[in-house]
Amino acid sequence: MLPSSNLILQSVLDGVFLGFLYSLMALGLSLVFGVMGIINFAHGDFIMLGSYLVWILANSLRSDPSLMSVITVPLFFTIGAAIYVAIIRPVLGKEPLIQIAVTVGVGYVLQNLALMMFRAEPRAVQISYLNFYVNLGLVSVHTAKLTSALLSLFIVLGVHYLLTKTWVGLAIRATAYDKEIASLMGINVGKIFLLVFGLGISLTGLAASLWMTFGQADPYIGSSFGLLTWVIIALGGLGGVSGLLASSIIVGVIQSLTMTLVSPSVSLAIPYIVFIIVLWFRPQGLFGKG
Amino acid sequence: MRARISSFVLPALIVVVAGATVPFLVGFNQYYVLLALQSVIIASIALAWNIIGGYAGQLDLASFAYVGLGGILATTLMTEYNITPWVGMFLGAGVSATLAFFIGYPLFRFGVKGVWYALSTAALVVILHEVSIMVLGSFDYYIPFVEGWYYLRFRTWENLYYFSLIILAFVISLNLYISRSKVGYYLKAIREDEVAAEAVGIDIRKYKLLALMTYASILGFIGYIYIVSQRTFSYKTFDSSLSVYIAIIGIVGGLGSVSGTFTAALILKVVEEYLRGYLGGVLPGLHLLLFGVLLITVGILRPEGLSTLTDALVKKVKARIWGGAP
Amino acid sequence: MMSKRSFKKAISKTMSLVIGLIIVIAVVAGVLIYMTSLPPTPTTTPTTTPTTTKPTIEKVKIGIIEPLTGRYAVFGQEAVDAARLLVDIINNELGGVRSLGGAKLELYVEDAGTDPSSAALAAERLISNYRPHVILGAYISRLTAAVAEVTEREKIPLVMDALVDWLTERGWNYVFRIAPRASAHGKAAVDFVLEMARKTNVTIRTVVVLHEDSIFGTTVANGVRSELIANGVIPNETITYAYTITDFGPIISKIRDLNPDVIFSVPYFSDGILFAKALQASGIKVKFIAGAGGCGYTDPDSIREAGEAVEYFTNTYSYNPARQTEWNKRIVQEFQQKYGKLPTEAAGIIFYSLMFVYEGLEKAGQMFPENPLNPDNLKAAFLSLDLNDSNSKAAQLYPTGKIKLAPNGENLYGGTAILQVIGGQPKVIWPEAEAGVTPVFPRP
Amino acid sequence: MSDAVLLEVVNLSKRFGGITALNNVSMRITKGEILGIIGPNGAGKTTLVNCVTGIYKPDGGKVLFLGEDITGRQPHFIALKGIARTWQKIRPFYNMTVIEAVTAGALLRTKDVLKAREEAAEILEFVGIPRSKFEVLGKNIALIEHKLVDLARAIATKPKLLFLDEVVAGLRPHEVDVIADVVKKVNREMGITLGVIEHVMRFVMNISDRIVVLHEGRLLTQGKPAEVARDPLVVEAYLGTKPV
Repeated sequence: MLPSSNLILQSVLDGVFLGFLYSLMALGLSLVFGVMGIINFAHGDFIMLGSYLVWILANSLRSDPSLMSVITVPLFFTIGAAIYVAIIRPVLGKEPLIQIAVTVGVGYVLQNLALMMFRAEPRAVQISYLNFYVNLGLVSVHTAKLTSALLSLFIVLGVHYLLTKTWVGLAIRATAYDKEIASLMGINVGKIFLLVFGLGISLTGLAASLWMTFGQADPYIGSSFGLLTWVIIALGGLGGVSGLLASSIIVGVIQSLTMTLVSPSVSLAIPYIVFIIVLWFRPQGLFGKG
Repeated sequence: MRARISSFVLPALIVVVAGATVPFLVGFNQYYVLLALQSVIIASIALAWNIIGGYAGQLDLASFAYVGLGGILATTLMTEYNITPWVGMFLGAGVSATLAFFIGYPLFRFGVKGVWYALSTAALVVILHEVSIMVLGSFDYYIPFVEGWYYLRFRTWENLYYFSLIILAFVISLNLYISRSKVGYYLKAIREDEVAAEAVGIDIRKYKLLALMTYASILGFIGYIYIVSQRTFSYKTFDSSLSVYIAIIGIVGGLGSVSGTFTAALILKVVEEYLRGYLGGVLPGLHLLLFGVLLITVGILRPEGLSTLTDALVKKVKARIWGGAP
Repeated sequence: MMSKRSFKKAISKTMSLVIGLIIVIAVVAGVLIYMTSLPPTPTTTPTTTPTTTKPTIEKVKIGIIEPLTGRYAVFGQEAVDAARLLVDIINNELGGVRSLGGAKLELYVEDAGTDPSSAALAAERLISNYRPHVILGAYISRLTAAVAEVTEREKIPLVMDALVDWLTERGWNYVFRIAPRASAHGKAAVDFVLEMARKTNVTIRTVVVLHEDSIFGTTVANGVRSELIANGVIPNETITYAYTITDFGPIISKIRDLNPDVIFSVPYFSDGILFAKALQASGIKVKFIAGAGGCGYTDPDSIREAGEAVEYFTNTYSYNPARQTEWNKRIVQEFQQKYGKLPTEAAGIIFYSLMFVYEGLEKAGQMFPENPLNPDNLKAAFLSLDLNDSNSKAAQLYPTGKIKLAPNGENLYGGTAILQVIGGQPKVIWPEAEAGVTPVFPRP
Repeated sequence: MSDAVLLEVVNLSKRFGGITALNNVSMRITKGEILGIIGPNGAGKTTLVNCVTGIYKPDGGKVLFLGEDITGRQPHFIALKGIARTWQKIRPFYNMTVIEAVTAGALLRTKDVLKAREEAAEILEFVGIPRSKFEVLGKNIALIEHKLVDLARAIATKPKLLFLDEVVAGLRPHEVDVIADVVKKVNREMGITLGVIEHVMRFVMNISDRIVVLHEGRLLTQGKPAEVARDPLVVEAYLGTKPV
């Protein structure tokens, strides 16, 4: 049976919404990698941790998951700062393999902590103020997804503004450009790193709140989000907010179309194949400042 | 010259002889023999990883892509066409090496390295996992029970254990041989600094590809043993978390250290089994959590892993045997 | 390459001789010791159980291997809880196995982990430490297969609580399954829907099969499809997804596009909740959603979490917690008292499987008083049982009320009950409805 | 000293984005000489070496080595042809021992590891690393030793032409003298032609037979050290851009 054009249109729309949320998920990783050069393989697992936290909070406070960001964002900033001091700072500037090993270790700990505490079954928040569809004729829009997409876009642009228009942003970009020169200019690089890592992790807490308005938490979602966000960074390159948004939307749309046109069982294979092939032909766009 | 040959054959021989006594020591208790078999399989895979990960310094996270592909090929040849795994395992090795070539050639050709290499290989396992859902469907493929050396399938575990011990010995000597040969020097130079390595005349693409294909073909060969020890295969054989686990063993053991990697594989497997056996019902996933902590600790405090300890031990043993000369 | 030549040259003759000699000696010695030490090892003496042939049997060892860690731990934990309860009841309320002089059951629990490697280790460990007379397990088909190979070698009867069809089709001699096989779930769902459609004059034009892609989900869905086709209904589309799915959006879009009359859905756990809520939110009108495979939609947890969204959904169950027989009511009540929740599928299967083992042991004591625990005698006793509600507690716990094993160990009367959520409560509606309950079809 | 041309660079250009790092540079290195390559920061010295040794692909022009066109070939091919180099920022093999690192270089011309090790040992002693340091890991030695090991590693590939990229940067004065002696020895006793990129004028004036000066990607002038030092263009280039 041939898919109708309606279905394709609907899938593309779903994919775009998902893509905006992905861009928020990838933003923190992009910052941490771009500014600090830290290869964080535990990024997805922080989103997983956030999702469980949101699940607990929203269910016990009987409130919408997106409102939980009020709690998760500051909390995750603190967690991020603590992890930076305890684990990331000692491996700054070490070879990539060691950084990857350490962050894989962090991811492993988070994943199995979640498994111990919450067991393996996926969990979804039962209360959501926005869980309905609005029919627009050709397509229908899931309000929770629309809202999370808009909020994601808003935050991504907000962070972009922060980086380009404020003094702190300038300091961050200077640090990203050249640590030594930045510290000569009187920027406290250590503080900037702390700030950036904290910000990167707090953004996962925010993404998790939006995610839980329609998704579910499970100890293993971290691995797929982790790889997916890296794919987005690889496709979009570092630095540009437009590149990040574009590649997120591409990944979201590919995934959504694969799910409707091929099979939901293989929704990751095609983005990953695209990723590997893009790596071959655009390695220069991938290594950032080089 | 003599010392050189014995230096990579003798350790393997010691491992085989010592390993061969294990079933006798445990009185052929199948539980311990199976545990020994699984440890030897994991150790062989981790030591194969040592070639690409430890020597060449490429963080490969795709080990079970090659184990799965080679193993499923050999198993299918046996169950569908009655072709003995003695042939099938070599074909499995060939197919895995071919996959490695098609993955590795463009990656190295276009200079994909570091985090991007790791991610590409991690993606490879997921791709194979999902493609195999399409090809195999979500079924378990059970290997029908046909006993004998022709099928390398037995009721009890001893024979498979002895066989895998020989594979382990081969992988150990290969590792030691590589580390003392030109290839080994070149791979280590690539691991340390690709640009500098290339400037002293090392064709980094060629040597990385060589390392990758050697690693993949060993895994493709072991694949059948792995699957036959599992009794079934399915798309789940392409296991990303096990692939990461192999890399963890390599890092915890110490990059490029044969004794370290071997020791880490044995210790982690035994700890995992101990925790499953005694604490499994109480704290699920505890052993993986501990491994995570171990990995962080190693990364921060001892990037050389267990290797300094085990290397010292090996040196002492050597000194006993040869009276001082290393 | 360079290695070969220099390698060959490098091995001096004496060195190679020494190495060769060591290998030959090691191999010969190994084989000799292996040969001579074979007979006394326990592995090759499986036919003689360690228990003496005298009638004084004090205990019967029951092993249970379930996934207690990792992804499948939810089910394994509940199964072990159920086994503990039942062993308690058998030992204390029923006085042990009376035909064996009141021998008590002793339960040995082992964690199967998450993959076949750990499951095989679990089986080997359990057997080498305790050598149980009967083993139950291991819920997941891959794990069960790994366990079955070991129990088969050791000739220990394995009563499986994994439902996937092929497990009884491998020619294993000591495997038994009381629970309905996976495809029976699919078949039941279709039979129920077609029967209701006939009764209520609803025409079914478009059918979608939606299932999670594990082997269990796939086998159940195959049961759905073949039964549909046997009845002349060709499913329009089969949608598969991984049960870890996080977003049903694209699937909902596809369903909107297909606009089916009936959806046969095989969920895993909370993917069912997620789907039900997404479908509710979408406002798509589907005449009926028939679940199959025992998990999701109608279990108390799902109803609590999904609320309104699963109203009038049905699901097939390997176990019927609402079955109004004396022993079923009693055990459900005790389970609820002890663990504070209703038993679901995982517990239910253990209820009747273990009760069946108990009744089989009674029978074996009568049939073979001199050696009741011999595996072949146990098998003969298991196969000779013909149970129904009036003569058996196990049958009272079973959805169809009848248990009789075929020579391959499969229950000839394997069948499921269908439950429907009516007014927020799970009600049994098929094959016979509970008192005072009528199935709601189609959904209003 | 023969006048045979070893390396000829013709109209070499290299751009990075909008910046022209090398602009139509042509020069020659003759067999046996020590050529100093100097110029202020950003003059294109390192870019020139990177283009010759294959690290960068030039955007225009040609590199001829012993008359063979090696423009844009891969670094390992160029190393095999006989051009070696050291690095401005040291690139040591931290987790290999000193002797292993140099052996890796020596293996370019042999497959026999033992032979390569012997050669490596000789070269290490030649540059002044004592045998007691041979089995020390790269991460455990001092900067001056790194410079010497880097040099030994490059020499081990048996090059005809060796580029030294700011080999004395970061060293103390007496260490600079040590390196100067070694460099002269390498040229005289081993017969290796040298291209010495340098910032430290005293060092480069002292050891070079001839000097080329780059400025803003162009060849400014060339000649004997004494002539170049007096050239007003050179003085201006240095003073004009880099107030010291």
